[in-house]
Amino acid sequence: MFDVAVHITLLVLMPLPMLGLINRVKSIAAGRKGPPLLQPLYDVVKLLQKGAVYSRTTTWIFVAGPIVTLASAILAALIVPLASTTSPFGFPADVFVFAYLLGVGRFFTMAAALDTGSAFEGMGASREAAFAALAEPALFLALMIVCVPADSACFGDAFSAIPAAGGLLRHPGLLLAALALGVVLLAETSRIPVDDPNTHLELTMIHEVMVLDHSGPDFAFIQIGYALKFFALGAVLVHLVLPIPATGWMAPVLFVAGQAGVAITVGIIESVMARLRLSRVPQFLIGACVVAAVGVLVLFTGGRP
Amino acid sequence: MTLLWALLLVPVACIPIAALLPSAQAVLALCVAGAVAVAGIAAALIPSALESPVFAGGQQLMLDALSAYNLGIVVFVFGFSSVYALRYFGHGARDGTFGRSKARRFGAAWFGFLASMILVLVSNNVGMLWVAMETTTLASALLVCLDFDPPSVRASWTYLMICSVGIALALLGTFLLCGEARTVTNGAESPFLWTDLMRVASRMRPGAVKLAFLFLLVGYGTKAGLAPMHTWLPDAHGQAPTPVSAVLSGVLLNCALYSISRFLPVVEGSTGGDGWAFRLLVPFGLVSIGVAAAFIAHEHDLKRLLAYCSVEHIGIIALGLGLGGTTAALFHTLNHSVSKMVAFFCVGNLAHDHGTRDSRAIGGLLKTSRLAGVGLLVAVLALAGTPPSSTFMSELWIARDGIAGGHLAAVVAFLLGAAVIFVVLLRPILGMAWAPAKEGQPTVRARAVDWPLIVLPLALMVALGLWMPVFLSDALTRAAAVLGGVR
Amino acid sequence: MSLDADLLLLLVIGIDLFIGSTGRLGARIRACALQGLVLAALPLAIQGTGVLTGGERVLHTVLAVLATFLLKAVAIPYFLLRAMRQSGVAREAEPEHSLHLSLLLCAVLVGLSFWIGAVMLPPPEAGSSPLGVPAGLATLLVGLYLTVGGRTELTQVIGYLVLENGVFVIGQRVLGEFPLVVELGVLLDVLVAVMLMAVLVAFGHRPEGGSAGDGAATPAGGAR
Amino acid sequence: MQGSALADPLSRILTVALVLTLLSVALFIIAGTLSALLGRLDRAALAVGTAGSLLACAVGLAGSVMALMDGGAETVASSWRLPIGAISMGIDPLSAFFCLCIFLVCGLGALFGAGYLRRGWLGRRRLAPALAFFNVLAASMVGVALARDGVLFLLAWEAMSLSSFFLVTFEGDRPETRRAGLVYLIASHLGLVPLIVLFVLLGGATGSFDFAAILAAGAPSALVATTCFLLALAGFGLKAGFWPLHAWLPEAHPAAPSHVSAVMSGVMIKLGIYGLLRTLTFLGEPPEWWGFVVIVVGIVSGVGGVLHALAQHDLKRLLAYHSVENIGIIALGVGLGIVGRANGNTTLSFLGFGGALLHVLNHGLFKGLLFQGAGSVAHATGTRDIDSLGGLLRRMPVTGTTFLVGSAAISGLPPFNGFVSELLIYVGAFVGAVELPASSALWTLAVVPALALIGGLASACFVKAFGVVFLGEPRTPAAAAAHEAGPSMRWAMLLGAGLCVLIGVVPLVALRLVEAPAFALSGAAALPEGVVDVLSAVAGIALALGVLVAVLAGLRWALLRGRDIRQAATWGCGYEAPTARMQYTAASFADPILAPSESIFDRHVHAEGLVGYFPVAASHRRHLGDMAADRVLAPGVDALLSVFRRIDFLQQGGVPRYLVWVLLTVVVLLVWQLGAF
Repeated sequence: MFDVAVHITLLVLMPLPMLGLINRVKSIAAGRKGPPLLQPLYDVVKLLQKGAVYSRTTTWIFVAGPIVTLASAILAALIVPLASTTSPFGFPADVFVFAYLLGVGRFFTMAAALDTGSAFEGMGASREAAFAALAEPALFLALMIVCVPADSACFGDAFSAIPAAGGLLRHPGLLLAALALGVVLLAETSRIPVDDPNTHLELTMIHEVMVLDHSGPDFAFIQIGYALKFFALGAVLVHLVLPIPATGWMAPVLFVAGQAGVAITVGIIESVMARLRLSRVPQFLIGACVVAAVGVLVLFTGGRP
Repeated sequence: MTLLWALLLVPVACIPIAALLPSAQAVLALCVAGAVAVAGIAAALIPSALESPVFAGGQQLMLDALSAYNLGIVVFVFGFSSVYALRYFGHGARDGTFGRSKARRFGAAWFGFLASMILVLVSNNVGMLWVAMETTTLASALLVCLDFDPPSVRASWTYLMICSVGIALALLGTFLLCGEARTVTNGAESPFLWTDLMRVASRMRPGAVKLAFLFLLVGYGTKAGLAPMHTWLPDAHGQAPTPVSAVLSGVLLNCALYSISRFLPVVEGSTGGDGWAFRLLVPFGLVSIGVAAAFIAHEHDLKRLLAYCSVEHIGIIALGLGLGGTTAALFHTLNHSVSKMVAFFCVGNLAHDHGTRDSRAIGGLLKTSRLAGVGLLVAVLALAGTPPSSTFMSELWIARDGIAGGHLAAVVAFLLGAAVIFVVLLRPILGMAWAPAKEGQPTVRARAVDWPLIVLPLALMVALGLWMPVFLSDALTRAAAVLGGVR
Repeated sequence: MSLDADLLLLLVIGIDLFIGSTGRLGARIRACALQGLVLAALPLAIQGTGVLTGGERVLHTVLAVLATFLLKAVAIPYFLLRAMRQSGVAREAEPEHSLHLSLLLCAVLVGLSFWIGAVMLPPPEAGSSPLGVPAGLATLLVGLYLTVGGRTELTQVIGYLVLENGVFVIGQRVLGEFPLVVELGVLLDVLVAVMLMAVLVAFGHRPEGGSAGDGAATPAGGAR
Repeated sequence: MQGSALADPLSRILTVALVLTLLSVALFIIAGTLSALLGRLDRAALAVGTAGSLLACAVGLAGSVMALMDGGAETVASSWRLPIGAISMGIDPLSAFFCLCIFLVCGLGALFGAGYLRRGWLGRRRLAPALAFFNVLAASMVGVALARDGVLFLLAWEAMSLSSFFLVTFEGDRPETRRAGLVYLIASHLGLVPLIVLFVLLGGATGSFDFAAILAAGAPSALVATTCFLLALAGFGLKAGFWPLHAWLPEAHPAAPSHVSAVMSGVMIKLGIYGLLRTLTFLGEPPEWWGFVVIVVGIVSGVGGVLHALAQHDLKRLLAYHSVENIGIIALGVGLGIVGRANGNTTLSFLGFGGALLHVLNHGLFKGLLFQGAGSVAHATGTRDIDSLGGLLRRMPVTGTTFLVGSAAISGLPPFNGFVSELLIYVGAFVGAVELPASSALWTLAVVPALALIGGLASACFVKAFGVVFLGEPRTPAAAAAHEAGPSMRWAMLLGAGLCVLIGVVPLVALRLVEAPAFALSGAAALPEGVVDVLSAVAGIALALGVLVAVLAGLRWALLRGRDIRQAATWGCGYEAPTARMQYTAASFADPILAPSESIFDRHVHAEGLVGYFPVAASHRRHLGDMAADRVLAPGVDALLSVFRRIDFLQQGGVPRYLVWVLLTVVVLLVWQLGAF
């Protein structure tokens, strides 16, 4: 019961501030003070209190989009182990379910975007679809690198099986997996260098442009869902990189530190890099797939642990 | 046995009668009556001949299982074609385009053709076999140029010339074979009688027999339309009046192939049964299928299309014999004859309704001439070997026997060729079915007589594809036993 | 073996060469008739005078000789000559090759036949002419050359006749004699075939008829 | 397969099942014949044909479910005298499973077809042929599944091809339909060649076509077995639509009436999979590399199919390419099953075959549903061009919603059925990667990213299809004037969608259906451990998703209650006069995905750019040629035809030339056989 409580607490408390942390890091890097860490939370609360404006073109799909996206993000985040090697909500083969839950959310976000009939939102959906399709193999390959040695396609078993000693170099394949997963994280959550969440030109946006027409609670749902997705993918990355123990007080501490590290790293990347040209993004993602594939080969040729 | 003589003499007697009858209608009626009479006699003869050979005229005439089986096909196709001739020439006879003299010429040649084909089948004397074979050429050449217009005369000329020269080679082969046999026969045996040849076969020198068989194969093969000696065939079959085309394609080719197959057991007996003669048929079969595919692909004249299709089927039968599927090949003979006959009937009706045989000029096939159109489609499907037609079954059977005999490559080539032919054959037919009807093309109602002519044989084809009657399988087995191969 | 038979067979070969070397259709047809005559005489020569004392076989031989003579030496040439006149084909056959070349080719064919007869076939039995097979083969080959190389239909028909003669000579060599029915049947067939051919040729050479042989390649209905 | 069924009293169930399925065949044939006989009475033919189909499907469905639950095998042979072969039919789990798919999809197809034909064609075209051939198609498909004799199998197989050919050419007066029909006919007949050789080879020396005899003769030698396998892969693969043998599929399926497309894509091509699986049962223990071959075929088909689908503008053509993709997914499962079988790993083998079989059922359901949806759209708007549609969800709510369900299912998203079967294949691949030696494990592991990529692309493609067709504003007046489909069409789609959701939410039921055939194929005796857990978890996730969505929807409702909700125009980023034509099109949507693969595929772009200072008009059209058709088949056909044309010399030159051929033959024979004398 305790682990459920910890899990849910982290799930509720962490995601939105993580986004704030990224913005904070970027501000500092740009020499500004920046908004408070909890600014995303304030935004969401404000949105939840507002009314809404709907396009006359839209149908129920437009309304369903944010709801389904948020629901699937919540489930995905429940499945991933957080401050422990296992998740209280884990089950066999949950790795595949996790990836597909993200897919459900994406599907409905894109559908809702197309529901507006706006060329901009269609453009965003189109790019999202293309990049997600390319990111998918990288995500699965990275997850396989973790799961195959553990003989189980369950996050809990897989993370438990990662040997604690050795830090980042616990296994060379793991490093490559983390690298690939990092790229996937940036792509799936639409961060630089794939997408610039702060851009003001709709023509260059991906995620933001898809949700242009959402307002009020719907938009709040989308923001929460987005944060959860970032949080869940970040959690997987943290587990690959940091030896988080199964139990004990170290686990939440390490986890929170790790997630903060993810946010800070993303913030730094966003500060020092520019967005890639759209036509270069597929190359970036295919690169991630190749990295992960090399990781698999390393895993098999190097003998499985 | 007198019935055997009657079988031969009834059509012979009809020749002068046909030449003397006062009107075209009467000649056409005689054609039907004569064909029916011959069919009746044949029906009486065939069962006993299947049991054991029937002889007449000393040993000169013989009807054994193989010839009885072929005879059955001949009288069936001839009977239907005679009825069709009545329908085909009927309006010509009424409006004068099919005049008395033409009708007489037709009637005489028609019965001469029938008589000579029957003689091919019943003669035990291989010399007479040759004579009869050449007579079929002459009689049918007359039929081909019945209209005596330039194209038909040209076709008839080509036919006559090629087949006469070709078949002269068969005569040479016959002489060589009988000459060899003469050296080993005793006084009681004749080197010309097939039954005696079979008896002395093992004593003949294989080399000489093989040489003779080569000439027989090419000679009769020319008549059978095996590629590359088939060149006369599309012209002749295309230009002949449709009832004649049906008989030419339906049974004349069979008779030529029958002549070749007669010699197979003799050669085998001489060479010790190593299958040399059978194997020789395989390349002819394959080349025929390939050549037919190539020409069908570019052909638009429906009758020539069917003529090339005959080349294909004769090739398949030869291949079946060559690969050891004797029974299957004989079954295929029946299937091809009947379906080809119907196909020609339908094309004849279509050509009449639409005034052309060019597949590109005909449209709305299934609507404007429903019976002939559907009939042609079904007949061509059967010819192309589509299940559940009996053609499919016999082709499958040949494939099975071929592979069981270890001829995988030949069978694959055969099946691929057949598949290509399926496509190229069906393409123009479907084109006619789909194309919109030409302007001013009226919808033609089929005549009452067309229904049995077209529907009955097609129903038979489907029925035989799904059900093998005992008597037919017996007949096939016995006929195949004559050739020395039973599977 | 009688000298007569050898002489007759040499005559056959000589006629082959003549047919190959002449350019005139009429001469060719008449040479054909002469060859028919020789062929009719051949059984008599081979079997010698014994033929006339053999009882039942006499009738057979006489009938065969008569039939051959009547058909091959009289009837068929007559029909061909008539067809030639009717079709109005130029008397000069055709400049297919130069006639020297044609003669040379025929000579080569004759040589080839002798070679085949000597090398490839078993030696003849005692009592039959050694010239039988070469002569027959030579006739056959010359006949084939005429059918294949001939540019007018009548030349082809003549070629067919010569070819048939060659087959007959070979038949006689390997068989001695044929059953009467067969022989008559073959002769009748040849007759009717030639008559038909003659009729067709005559028709084909009516003003609009055009060349029969070439026309066969172009299908009806404007198919190609 | 489980011993003598006769001794077992329970086998009566099996007998009843067999009788019921045979009865359904008879019912199909009777209904088909009756509707054909009714000829010009279109309404009567429609009623009789549809009622007969539905009755037959109901009867057969009962029979096949009974047989599946029983799990045994029973055969009945008749003394009917075919020229060769025999009429011998039987049922076992594999047959029963495919029968189940056939009955389900055909039943829904017939239901849909009743409305579709009545609304679309009544009075404009004779309906009797469509109904007669539909019933014949269904009967022959069941015949294929039940045949226990090679000849009967081929008969039913060809009847299936032909009846579907006549259905494809239902609109034979349209040139593209004719072309499609011809291509289809060519393909299916060429596919028959390897099958004939296959069955003859299987019969071996005995020359028997009887399946029992083939089985009794034992596994053939390795060479024969490999030949048979490759023949089956070619012959059945052509029907199934394996890349690059699929070229006929995107031509034929769109040309058929939609309820027929549904049946063809939904089950007919699956009988190719059935044939492949059935052949495998004759060949003994397969070598491992067969599985690798099938996996590679699956990957190529899956990725190739979905990429081509993305490029399509024609809704039904798009769906047809997705059939290629899904056949690829099924092949992945089959390949895994073979690898498992070769390695004696029953878990892998069960998951592979089970996943493949379940995907057969699932694809039948959602592809049937999608084709029906496409049919409704085409019927309502008169066009299948995706870029001419839009905004249909408002006008056709049932069609749109069910199409959405189908789209999500085919994209493999939870909680729909496509996810369940793909998950089984994922887990199978994972088991293979874990339990097999490294050299084999890499092959099975390759399935995981491939399936992920296929899934991602499929989801992109269906967002595009659903989004552009049903969402946004109508792009043409025809789309704006669209109306909802008729009641029987709606019911068929609703039922199909319901089944998609049912299997997704209660996957254990589906597992129960594939259990028996998967046991038979994999050699497993019991469910591998964990499978039930995984599928229960899937059910749990589906439930959780449902609950969460409901809760969130309630929350949103509560939040918005009484607040200011306004309607406005779509935000145009400041542009105030957006028109429907400005919406993103399907072609633009697919462009970012297709652009990277441009070097692989032949993409033809016809563009007239903007020229000058005051450009008047510009156009941009794109067309993705089918690689297999453009680069392999078309040149092949051209080459063959040109060879054929060159043979013409045989028939030129008249008598002298003809005689040369005769003589040449003699000479060649003499020279060839010189040694024989």
